[in-house]
Amino acid sequence: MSTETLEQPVVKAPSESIFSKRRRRFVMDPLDDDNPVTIQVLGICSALAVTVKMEPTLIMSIAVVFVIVFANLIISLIRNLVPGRIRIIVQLGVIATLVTVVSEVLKAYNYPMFKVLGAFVGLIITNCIVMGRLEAFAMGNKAWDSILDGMGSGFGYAWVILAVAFFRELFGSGTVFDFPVFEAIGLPNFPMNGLMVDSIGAFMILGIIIWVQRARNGYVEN
Amino acid sequence: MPKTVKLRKGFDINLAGKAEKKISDSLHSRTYAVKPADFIGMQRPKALVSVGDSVKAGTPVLADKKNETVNYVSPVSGEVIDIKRGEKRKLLEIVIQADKEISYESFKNYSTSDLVKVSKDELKEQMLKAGVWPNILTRPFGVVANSNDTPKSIFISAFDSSPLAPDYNISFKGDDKAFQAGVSVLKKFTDGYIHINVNSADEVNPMFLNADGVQINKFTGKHPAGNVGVQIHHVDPIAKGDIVWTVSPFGVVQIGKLFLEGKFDASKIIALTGSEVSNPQYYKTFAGANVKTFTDGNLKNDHVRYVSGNILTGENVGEDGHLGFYANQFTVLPEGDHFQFMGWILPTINKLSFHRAFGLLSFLNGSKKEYVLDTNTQGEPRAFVQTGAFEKVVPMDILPTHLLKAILAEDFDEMEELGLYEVIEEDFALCEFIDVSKHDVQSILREGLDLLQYS
Amino acid sequence: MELFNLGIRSIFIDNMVFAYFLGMCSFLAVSKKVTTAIGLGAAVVFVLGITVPANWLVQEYILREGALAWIGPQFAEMNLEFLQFIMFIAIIAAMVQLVEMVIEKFSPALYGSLGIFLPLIAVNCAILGGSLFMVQRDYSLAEASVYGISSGIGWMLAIVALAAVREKLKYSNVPDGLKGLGITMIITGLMGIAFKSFIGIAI
Amino acid sequence: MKFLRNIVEKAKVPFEKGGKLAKYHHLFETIDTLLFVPNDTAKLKGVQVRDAVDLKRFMMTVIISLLPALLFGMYNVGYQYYQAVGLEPTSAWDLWWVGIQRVVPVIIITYVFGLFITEFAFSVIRKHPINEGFLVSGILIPMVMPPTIPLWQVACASIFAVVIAKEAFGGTGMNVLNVALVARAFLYFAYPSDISGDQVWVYLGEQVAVDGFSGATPLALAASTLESGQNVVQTFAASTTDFSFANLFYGFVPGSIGETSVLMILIGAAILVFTGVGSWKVMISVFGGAYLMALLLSVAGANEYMLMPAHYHLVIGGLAFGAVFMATDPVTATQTETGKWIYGAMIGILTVIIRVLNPAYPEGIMLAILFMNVFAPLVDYYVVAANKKRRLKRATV
Amino acid sequence: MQRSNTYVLVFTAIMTVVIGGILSFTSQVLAPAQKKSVELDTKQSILGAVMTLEKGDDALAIYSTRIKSMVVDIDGNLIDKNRKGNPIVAEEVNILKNYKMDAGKREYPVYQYMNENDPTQIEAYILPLYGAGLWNAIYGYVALEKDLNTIKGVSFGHVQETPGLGARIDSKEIQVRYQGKTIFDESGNLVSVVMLKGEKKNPSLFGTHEVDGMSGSTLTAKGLNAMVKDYLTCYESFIKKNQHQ
Repeated sequence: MSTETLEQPVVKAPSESIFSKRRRRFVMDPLDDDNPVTIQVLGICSALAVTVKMEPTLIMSIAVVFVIVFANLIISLIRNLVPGRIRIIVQLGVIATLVTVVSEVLKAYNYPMFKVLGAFVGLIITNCIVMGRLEAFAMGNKAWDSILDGMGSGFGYAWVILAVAFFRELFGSGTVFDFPVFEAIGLPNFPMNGLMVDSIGAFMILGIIIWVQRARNGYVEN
Repeated sequence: MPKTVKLRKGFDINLAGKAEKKISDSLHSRTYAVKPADFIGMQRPKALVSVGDSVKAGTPVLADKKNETVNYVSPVSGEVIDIKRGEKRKLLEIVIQADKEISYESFKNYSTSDLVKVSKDELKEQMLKAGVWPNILTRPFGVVANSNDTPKSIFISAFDSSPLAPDYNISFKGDDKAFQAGVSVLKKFTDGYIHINVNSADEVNPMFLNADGVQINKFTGKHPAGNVGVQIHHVDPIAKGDIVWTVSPFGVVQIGKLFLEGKFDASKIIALTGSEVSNPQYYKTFAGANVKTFTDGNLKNDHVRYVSGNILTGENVGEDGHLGFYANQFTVLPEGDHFQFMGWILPTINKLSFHRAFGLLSFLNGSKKEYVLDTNTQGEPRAFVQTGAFEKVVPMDILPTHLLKAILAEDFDEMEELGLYEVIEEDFALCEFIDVSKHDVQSILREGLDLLQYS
Repeated sequence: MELFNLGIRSIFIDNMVFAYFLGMCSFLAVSKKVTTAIGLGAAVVFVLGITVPANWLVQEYILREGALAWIGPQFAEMNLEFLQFIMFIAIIAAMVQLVEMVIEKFSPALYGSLGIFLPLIAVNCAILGGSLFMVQRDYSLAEASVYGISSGIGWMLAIVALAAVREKLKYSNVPDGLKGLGITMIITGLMGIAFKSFIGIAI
Repeated sequence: MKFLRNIVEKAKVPFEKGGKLAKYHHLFETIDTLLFVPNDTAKLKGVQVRDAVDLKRFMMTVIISLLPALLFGMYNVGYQYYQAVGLEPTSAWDLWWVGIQRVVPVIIITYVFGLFITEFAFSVIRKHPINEGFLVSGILIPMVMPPTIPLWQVACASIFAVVIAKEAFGGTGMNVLNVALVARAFLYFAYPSDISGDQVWVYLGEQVAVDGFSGATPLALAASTLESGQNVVQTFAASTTDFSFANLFYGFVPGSIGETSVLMILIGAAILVFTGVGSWKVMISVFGGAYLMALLLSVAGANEYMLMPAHYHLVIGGLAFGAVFMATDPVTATQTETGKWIYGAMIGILTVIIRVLNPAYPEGIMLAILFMNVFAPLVDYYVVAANKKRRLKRATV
Repeated sequence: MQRSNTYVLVFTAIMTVVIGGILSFTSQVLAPAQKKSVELDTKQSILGAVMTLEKGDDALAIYSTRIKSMVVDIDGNLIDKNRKGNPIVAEEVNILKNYKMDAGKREYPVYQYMNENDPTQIEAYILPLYGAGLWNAIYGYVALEKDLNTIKGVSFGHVQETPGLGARIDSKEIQVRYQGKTIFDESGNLVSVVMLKGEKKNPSLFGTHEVDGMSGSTLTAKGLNAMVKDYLTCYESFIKKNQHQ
């Protein structure tokens, strides 16, 4: 898998800038060539269920970015203390704690979204991207690198599900962030596509996004 | 236990140009050829002679560098006049100009009673040396047998069901004694049975029925009932690790003659068939004869295809080509390199079809009608579309489409499990004939066999 | 009858995959061969069947508001729901471990076929999802048990069917960019359409 | 013909390898091979003569078997139109004309968007020849649409079906789900109000239906008994449309364009079975499965719909059409002969179950076939596994 | 990193304490805000049945001035103690829990919407509803005018896991269709209000007990109809009692 380049322990020059080229790649690669969703096939579960509309998707993205960045940071800080035998359960513990915090905050300050996202906030725990980054990166890298890596994967995940949500909301409900687009451009009777509201639409849209993206950057799965 | 098998699946292609049941006396060809390509599984052919050498019938001219114990010998005596090579110096043909009188290499000869006592090794040595060994093919893969194997049984198909096939009553007139001798020899190579499979719906050459020490199974049905692979499948099927040998009746006779007469006798009776032949009939000649011998002044039309063998598995050898080693039939067909306006939709009763798709009315003719078919592919290659028709022409418990797909996907386990060991090209030839997508089914099958055999 | 209805619903209608997108990672990754799909599917049925009722007990007697009243009236006001996620995931991880050990001890044959899949399962969203939905829908213990097993069966059905389709696709000429994940997404979507036939069936 | 051939040969040059339009080679090839069967001859080795069948003729056979139902469908569109608006047609031709005006544009749109745009684009990009598969899909798609279907929806559905259900899988012969049914399912879930309900089955043009004309399909009526508790056959008899068993069989009832006439479909079935192009095993088992399931339900008899005589299930809705033309699609059906029995029977059974037990969908055949399309590879998998097992077992004896 | 068992145990213990601490801390800190959110949400949806809340409206304030709540039983009698004998608060009655019980044993909250100027005058009655939609539960409130026959407004919602086409029930566009419809026929029988199949768009076509349907979501409509009818039936005694006052 193409993530291997990231996984190698890198010997660093002492005075590396905090946005060195190498570090920028931590953020940039997952956005396109090494996207966690479209290339690495991770984190699909929660990616799709909440993408009927843009708003919950955005909240979900923020939640995932938050969890992944902080989980990466925490694990990276304690990586030398964690006993190897129980590292998975420690990782799960950290993730579950962060997710609980997110969920509690959401419940306190954005209750409608909390209701909309329902069980899917909790399911961030089993989002393979988070686990994957902890295991593959944070366990072997320093804090700042881990934060950047977490941001890269988080944003890589975010743009894909936001793109899915964009098409689903636009064609399924005729709106973007609840703003009635078709009405605004003078097409009040633009027919809504029921498939887009349905889970099926999410699979189709994601399939096509993957198709387009892979065709563009030439990635072929064998 | 002798078996009686009735096959329901299959299809007879009834072509015009059946050989008349008479044998013309020795038509002597000027040139003969030995072609490495006839021997499937020969990996690195090497010519043992060079241009200008003179040879006798039975002189080794060709060997496989991978397996030098088997001699491939000249069918006639004469002078090597040409060694044809193709791309990358690939050996194509060793052409021999024949003497008027054939002289033979001499080998040890035995009386019928002696044969029973001789050891297997002694027999084997002479067979390898004298050039009759390539008559023994092995399943799986249908290649020349490895002389160190012990097959679990040996199969001889006593009839040919392919289109315009020769009648074995004529092809093997008077070979009874040699046949019996051949059977006795082969008997030494297996602990199991020698199976002779006859067509119970037709008159059977007594040579087969009277053979001693064999099991006779009866088959009825359309082509490919006469294919030895189909017969093995129903009598003593092959599993992974099994080895079965198959020998054509001609091969048995040739082996018999070697031991009775002490010479490599390549003479055989060839059925000259096909709609474009003026006088389709049987001719006595030697293996590897030049096709001009038969076609000169004997064709209705000159835009034709010269097929060594039958029209399902044969090979186009061209007007100056030579018959193949195993061929006992030669077919001349009209070429089909013409465009047919709206040919894909116009109704016709003159084109044969297994199907009855729109406008294909050949079924109205009944099974007696003899067709004149040309070599046009009747359509262009298309993606594989499963129509369920393949299953109707393979009379075995094998799923042809799945097997072919497994080959295309190069899935070894799947090929093995789906029974690739049980079939060779000829068994799937009808699939190739009826395929609506016009794929080269037989070469796909051979690719699969090669994959399994060499990797 | 109610339970039977719930079972049918969970298998076909509220299918974990097609309705809720759960367990997609392993669904996509382990669906190349029918035999492995069956193994993983069976493991999921097994683990869901155990963890959903187990988590029900945890929820009912530990986490729920007032759940601790059985210890003493002074605990009646306690609400430990904030520990829900961490408890559930811990129970799941522990159960998977336990199941693995039990199977290994008593049925090496079963372990041979299921064993390799069990570690994968702790992070399968379908498992955690099963427990979270169970809470959200306020099932009884019996309902939770039926729900656990039948939603597992629904997941297994989906992955086995998908694996068979993908085995068939080996022979297809899928465009490069769609190979693997892409075409699997599209098949999943099309399968979702087919599964819609059951929406609304009431028995 | 020589003359025409020469023109084609001349036109061919730029499309040859290295020519200016080489990219569009397969487009030209499509037209060329429609005019002339090419002069390809058998290869040197192997089969020297070929069967006269090719994919074009094969697909043509399916199209011809569809024609009776299609022509009748056009007639019926007109017939229903005149019934609904209460006008008297002056001749049978009037009925036809209404139908032709409505149906032919649908067919044209399907071909233009499905074949000429989408499929040609893929053939250029992916450099594969254009298969004849869409010739059939292009007729099937209009036939499973209600006569009032908006043309833009037909276009969307055709594109969706070709891209997602077919080209994504690699083109004709590779698809997993029936292309025409995917088109229909797409519309069914994307724009349900235009393809379901009581208002879409009769084409009214600009006219308004006369009072009392309901336009409900027999399926919808049968399903309505679930609520009304009336006997189904009596409900049929009470309707303004003639829903006698005989008429349901002849097909002068509202419904999708091609699905109403069981008689015409059976003529098509006869063509398919006689030519061997369609599998009689699938047809028989679909009808058989549906009939037996209906019988079983009528024994259970929990409601009036279940009590409907089982043979009515065979003539209402799209069961016959689906059984004969959709389920038999050789690409998406099971590929083993044994599998076909299971596949067909399951379609029949599911169809009746969905009809009777699932109030969400009055018609079950579409989803039943799609569902079994999905499961066909699994059925095959087990049939093939049995074959492998047999081989192993037999050979070790 | 092979560590001693003691290390692992100590590490685990510390982890547990830290995580437990963080979580209880968060939960403690956020509890009041959460409580307020839940309360706000409930009250907003109750109010939603009678009025359209604008952004910036203080729902809690409006609620406290305009709504008087009580709980009745199936016979329409006021109850003030729950099963455990504690004082009952209408807003805290768990509708889902009650839904799972026998209709006879349920607690039925009633929210009275009082006149803006005269807080003793009842302007409308708001009744909670609960039922099964296509995928999941649907719920809502129906507000009846003083006559306890005409519908003043409704608000519906659904548990949102996978919304289908029926998800539209939470939109105003659907909910306004109920306004002005009546639930009793001339002879005073409860007939409820029925959402029809299919979407016809012309409002004049519908009877006084009928509203236009939603295309493509017959089943949700069915669930909706059943829910409205069921709960109105449960409240029928209460309604009958208060109609004649």
